[in-house]
Amino acid sequence: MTKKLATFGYAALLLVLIAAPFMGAYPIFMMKLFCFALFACAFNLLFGYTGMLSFGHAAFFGGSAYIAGHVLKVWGVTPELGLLLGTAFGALLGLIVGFLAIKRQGIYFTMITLAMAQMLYFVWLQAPFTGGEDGLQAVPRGKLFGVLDLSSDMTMYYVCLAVVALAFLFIMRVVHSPFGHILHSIKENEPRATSLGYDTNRFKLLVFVLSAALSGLAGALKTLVLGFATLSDVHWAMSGHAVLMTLVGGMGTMSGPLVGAVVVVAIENKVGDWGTWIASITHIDWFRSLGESVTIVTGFIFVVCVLLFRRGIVGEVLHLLRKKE
Amino acid sequence: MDTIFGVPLSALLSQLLLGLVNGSFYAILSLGLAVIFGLLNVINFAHGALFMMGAVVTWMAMNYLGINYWVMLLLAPLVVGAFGMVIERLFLRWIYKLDHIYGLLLTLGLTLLIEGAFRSAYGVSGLSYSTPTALQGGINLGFMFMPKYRAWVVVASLVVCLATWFVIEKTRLGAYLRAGTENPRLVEAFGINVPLMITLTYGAGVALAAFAGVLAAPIYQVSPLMGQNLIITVFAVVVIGGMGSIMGSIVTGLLLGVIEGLTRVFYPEASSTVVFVVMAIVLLIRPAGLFGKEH
Amino acid sequence: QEKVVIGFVTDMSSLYSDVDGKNGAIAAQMAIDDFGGKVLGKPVELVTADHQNKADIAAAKVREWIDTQKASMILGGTNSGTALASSTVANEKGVLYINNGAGTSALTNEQCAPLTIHYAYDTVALARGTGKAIVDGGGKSWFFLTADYAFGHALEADTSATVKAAGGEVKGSVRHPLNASDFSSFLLQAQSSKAQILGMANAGGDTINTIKAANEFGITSTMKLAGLLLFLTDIHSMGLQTTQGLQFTSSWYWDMNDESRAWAQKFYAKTKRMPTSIQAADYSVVMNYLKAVEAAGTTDSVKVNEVLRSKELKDFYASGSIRPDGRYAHDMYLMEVKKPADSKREWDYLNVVKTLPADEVWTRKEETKCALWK
Amino acid sequence: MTVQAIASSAPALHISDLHGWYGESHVLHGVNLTVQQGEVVTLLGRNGAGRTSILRAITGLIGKRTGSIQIAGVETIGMPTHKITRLGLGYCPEERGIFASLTTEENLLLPPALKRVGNGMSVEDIYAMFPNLQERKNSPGTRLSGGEQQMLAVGRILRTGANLLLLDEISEGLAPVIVQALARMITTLRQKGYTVVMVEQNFRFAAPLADRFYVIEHGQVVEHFLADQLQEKMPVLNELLGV
Amino acid sequence: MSDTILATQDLTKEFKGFTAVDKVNLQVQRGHIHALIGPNGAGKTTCFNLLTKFLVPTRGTITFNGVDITHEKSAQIARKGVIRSFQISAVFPHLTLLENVRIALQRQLGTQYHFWKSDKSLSQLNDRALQLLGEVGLRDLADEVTVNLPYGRKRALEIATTLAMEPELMLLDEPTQGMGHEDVDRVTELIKEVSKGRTILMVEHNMKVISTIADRISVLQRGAILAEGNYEEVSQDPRVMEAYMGTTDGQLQGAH
Ligand SMILES: Nc1ncnc2c1ncn2[C@@H]1O[C@H](COP(=O)(O)OP(=O)(O)OP(=O)(O)O)[C@@H](O)[C@H]1O
Ligand SMILES: Nc1ncnc2c1ncn2[C@@H]1O[C@H](COP(=O)(O)OP(=O)(O)OP(=O)(O)O)[C@@H](O)[C@H]1O
Ligand SMILES: [Mg+2]
Ligand SMILES: [Mg+2]
Repeated sequence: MTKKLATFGYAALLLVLIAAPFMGAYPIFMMKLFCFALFACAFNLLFGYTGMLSFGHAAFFGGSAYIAGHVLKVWGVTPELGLLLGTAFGALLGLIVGFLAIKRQGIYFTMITLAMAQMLYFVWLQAPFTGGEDGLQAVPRGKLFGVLDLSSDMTMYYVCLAVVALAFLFIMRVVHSPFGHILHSIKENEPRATSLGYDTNRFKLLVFVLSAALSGLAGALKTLVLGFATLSDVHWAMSGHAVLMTLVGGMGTMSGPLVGAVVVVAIENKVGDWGTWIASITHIDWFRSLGESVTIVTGFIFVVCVLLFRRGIVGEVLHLLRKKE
Repeated sequence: MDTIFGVPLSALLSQLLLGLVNGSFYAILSLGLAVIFGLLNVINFAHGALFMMGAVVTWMAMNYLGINYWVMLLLAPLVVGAFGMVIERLFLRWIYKLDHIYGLLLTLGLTLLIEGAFRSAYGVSGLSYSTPTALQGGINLGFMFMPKYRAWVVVASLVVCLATWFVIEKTRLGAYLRAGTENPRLVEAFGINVPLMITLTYGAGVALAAFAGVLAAPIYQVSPLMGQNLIITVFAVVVIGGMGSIMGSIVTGLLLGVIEGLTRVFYPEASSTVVFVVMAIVLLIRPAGLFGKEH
Repeated sequence: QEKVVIGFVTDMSSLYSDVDGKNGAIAAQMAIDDFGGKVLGKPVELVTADHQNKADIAAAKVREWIDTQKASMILGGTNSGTALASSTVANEKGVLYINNGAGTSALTNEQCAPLTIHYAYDTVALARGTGKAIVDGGGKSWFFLTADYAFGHALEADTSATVKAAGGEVKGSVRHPLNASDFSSFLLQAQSSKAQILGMANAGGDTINTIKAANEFGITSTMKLAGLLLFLTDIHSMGLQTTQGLQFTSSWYWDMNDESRAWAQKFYAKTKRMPTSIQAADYSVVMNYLKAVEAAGTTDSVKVNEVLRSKELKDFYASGSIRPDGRYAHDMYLMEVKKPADSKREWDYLNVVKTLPADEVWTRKEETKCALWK
Repeated sequence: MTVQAIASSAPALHISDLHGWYGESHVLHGVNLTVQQGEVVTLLGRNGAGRTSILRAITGLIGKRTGSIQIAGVETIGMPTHKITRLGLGYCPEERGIFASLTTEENLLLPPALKRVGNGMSVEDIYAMFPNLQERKNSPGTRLSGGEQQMLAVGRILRTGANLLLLDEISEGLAPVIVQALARMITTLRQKGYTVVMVEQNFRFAAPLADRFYVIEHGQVVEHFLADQLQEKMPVLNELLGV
Repeated sequence: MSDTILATQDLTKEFKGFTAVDKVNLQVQRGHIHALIGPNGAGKTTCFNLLTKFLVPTRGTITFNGVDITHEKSAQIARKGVIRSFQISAVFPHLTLLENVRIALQRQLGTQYHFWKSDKSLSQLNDRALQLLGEVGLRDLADEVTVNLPYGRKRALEIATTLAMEPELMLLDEPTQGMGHEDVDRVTELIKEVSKGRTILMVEHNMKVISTIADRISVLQRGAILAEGNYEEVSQDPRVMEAYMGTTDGQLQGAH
């Protein structure tokens, strides 16, 4: 029943997104949204479905963003190849980081991922080709398969949409696969899973790599769309973003991260405008400074989410629906 | 003059001492983290922010009230500690039953709030706090010029660390803490006021951070962001040491400070990453951490 | 009814917010008000945004302003990454982009663009200005303390080139990680080099902490510190006690002449702080832009751009002309921090040691990689 | 007024209309029971009947509780756990709750002596009763075997001088010899005037010890009888518990 | 002895300065229900931990079906068909009973790593899962979520899950602990049921259970084997009485 509803919902969403550009939505802004949504979903695959909180996903997102940028700009490879390499790089990095991180559980896992990401941050910072604070700029979009010119935002938009949609389906499949079921059982009761003869670490590692690879794809796609990769992509705050998006949207739910991404990206870009707006109606001048206080706002959201609605937006909605039944 | 790998021995010694200074900051901070994590099951992301608060409060006291360093050495931890207790009562209270990660996320949120607040109040280029007159100047150790103040930092933090260790490992109160760590409800059922104990413990852990902050004020520019980068390194330290043992956090803290110091001589390029590299290595050969016990 | 929109995107909340930030916006607004609030009969509106040092946000804002609000000029603030990204977008959309806060010379070099003007300063100028002036002043032997990433490397490279050219020698350098709060170990290495000058090829908090440690370890008694990227606010936050005698290059200082003082006072009245060189530049940019619009009789970026580049600019901030590569070539100044005793009032921090003529400090035609200037 | 003052008059434990919740789920539905000073009372019942919950409710460890629980005449329904305990309570939980980070001996010495009430057994007495513990006294608490942990859990509360003991399934997982030792212990405690509330599956262990029995079913008292009524009640028990 | 399924030679475990298991030579016959009893702290659980490699033996060897498994990992041993159940009941609380059992069955498909396959491929296991649930009398609860089950049923479910692993040898540590009488009886019955065609090694303090179903009993004391034999022999052995059962009516006293 709810399953049907969901499939219907997604179909509708897809149609809307296909129509969006004609309804005056901003292709670039939408594409940026897609990238972050994908990033959040990838993160959620790990966090939401195995309960492992990684605080280092910026390493995969940003790392692949750089790599993709480099191969597109310097090697001049075609976009699809750029995305592929980006993804592959994410996976590779995931393998290394994951291998270390899964040696510890719970909070330690989180701290390890955070630390590893921080280390990689310095690596990127010092690496010559990332251009330090300048970032890797003016990355060309090139021609898809050497034929389809992506320089037009419209074309890019639909390619981007397609990629993200496919990735989303893939995640869905992973969650509802034999593998996914074992993951679930590990989340429920790891020692028991072990005693049933499952080498739980391998499962954790595999899902970690998958999540990293998809984050990598998101990062690479972002570079392709926006044309640059900068330090903020690999900074730990970016990992925090992934967490926030998932938390706000609702962890462990399929569509949660999508919603979360919309909310968070919107806040990041619009909070200033809202501030001025609120100020103009409430005549409380403090709100004008909201634009300079994005961190404060973000912090506030974190606190509220954790204390008041842990299920996240989608989670709460589902919860209400269930209660009705 | 004799050298090691082309580095003069004197230089080496001085770097060792300097490493010890940073080490003692790592030590106090990771110690505080460990104490808090023990009883509250919360990884206190806000630790860096509270460290910063310690420093800023010290600066404010000096500039607005003319209260001097030595007083603040006591007062700042109290003030910030009290602030911590308020946080505990208002926020952390509600999430103990939940998974650890919520503690992390909540305190991360608080961190952003605190840092944001101070930033809008004082900007980012920071405030400068001058070394207390008694500790200005330095001692010439022959091979180097050691500022009195840095020496003081090492001594002060060592004393505080050892005191903390003693309380937790050797006193009855410590026993309650350790027991409460595992099963607070039951300890309460033995007639001990656990909620109070928890609040005080968080206060104490925070006070440690603040104390470090006061020590840091004269050395580093007092700025809203001073805690941000430190905390992640301290996390790595905690992973390396394993929060199981108090002495562990202390030793690990100092050790890594020294290691970092040496890297700055032999291979400065890596001095930012060395702590994390060490962490990776430790994870490979001793996953539970140097002093941790896996269960 | 129709209006002329100027977009101002800079860092208002993090690392560089003191140098430019909110007060930069105020300066820009002052220009609009002084100009009369209207140009070509249309009201002028300033829209501002905080990009939090994130290139994607900066780019997004610029794009949004141009598309939805028909912004006719974008004024870009601190942080190179955001500047380059914004520049690309603005040019792609055919809108004039003028940057003050960013240090990167790439804006007028590898990545120069027809509609992009780099107004206040860049790392090359700082490096050359400081390097040459100090060597001329007798500071022959240098040691570099370099932030270990592209920006620091560039500063070090440019400076040491100038130093050598001017007949000085470089005794060595040590690289420190970004935000390495503790600089003592690096400083000891610097000290053992026995050089006269310590060139600080870093910025912001790193420079500040370097200077503090240098004092603590008595380095300042044996070496003279040269800041390669310093702003008034840094001096303000450290105080004269620790910074006295420090030398660095700046494009402007509020206490240079009557005009600058006059304007600075107006700014101070609004913000309770003296303006930084960048904030002054923000005013200057907007003022000159509006004049150009009037002259061109249109807000069309291409035409306004031509007008701007065609004539000599001159105001309280600087005088000079905009070159084909987009660089506003004006004089720079070598500053020295006063002794506490010599400071008469609040914010009275600097002496102008020396004027660095425009044709010496900026990238030269023969060096440029900018296609527009061949 | 001091506890002792009332202690003489009031029953050791008086519960009326006690309701209890774990989060959402309502598990105690109006329990009424009374235990006089120096009595040994046993709560019988199926798994999940709510016996442990009753004990947890008395100590205030359960999520939410309403009704009235008087200990030696003092109303405790609104009190925090630690205050309740100080009225002279000793609780031995079903899951034993031995502390891993403390040695066996530290575990034994952990609960502070309850000043207001009489003084308890000495460590020597306890070691005498459970020799295993003495043998393993320096090894970490959870390194003990299941049974040893059970002994430790019981021994621990005998030290504090608590005079109202709540014992949950203390014969679980113990070798018959030890079970017999425990039986003897409880008899001695009774003679010393302790009040004991036991939850037991092991009917044959409980039967000869208790003065009175309550049978719990679905979070309520469904049967209540004296030791000497045991025989005539057997059929009822049979159908209630399948003894 | 061909029909010895599990044998240990001088199996020993020392914890710093303390020998928990001391030169144990255990012989378990195929098809038996073999009980391991003994005073608290005798080393029974430790023995289990050694056999399943949750602990590493200090000395001695373990042979299963004539193969030396002393140096294999727990997961490998589990795959070989030596499955243990825990002193605490272990289930996946938020999965349905069916899913609980299916997780265990899934390994046989060998698709546990296939993240690209649809989970429809798992429905083929449902019949077997239901059948197993049937064996422990939980068939009609198949779609319930596990948390809400009463204790005894959880135990039963756990046993069903264990069965799903096609164990040749099942290790049960105090399977009836903390159970009410009906539950005890049900589980005892259950064990008897499932022992058909399997071998069971169990630790139990409940003499009633032991006396009804154990084919052979080994008594551990202080880590060493004190006596072996069937219930009659063992329960008459004075040393066993003295060390474990206590007074002659001990079995009753201890038992339910
Ligand atoms: N922590 C808990 N959260 C939710 N429900 C619980 C919790 N503990 C017990 N319950 C439920 O409360 C009811 C009573 O449980 P309780 O443990 O009091 O029964 P009991 O008589 O002690 O049975 P047992 O012999 O299993 O100990 C049971 O239905 C149980 O499922
Ligand atoms: N990890 C360990 N470290 C130190 N000693 C241990 C450890 N595990 C068990 N022991 C000791 O080894 C002895 C045997 O423990 P074990 O759990 O095997 O006993 P058991 O036979 O299962 O007893 P019970 O019937 O009470 O469960 C006990 O004295 C226990 O204290
Ligand atoms: Mg119970
Ligand atoms: Mg056992």
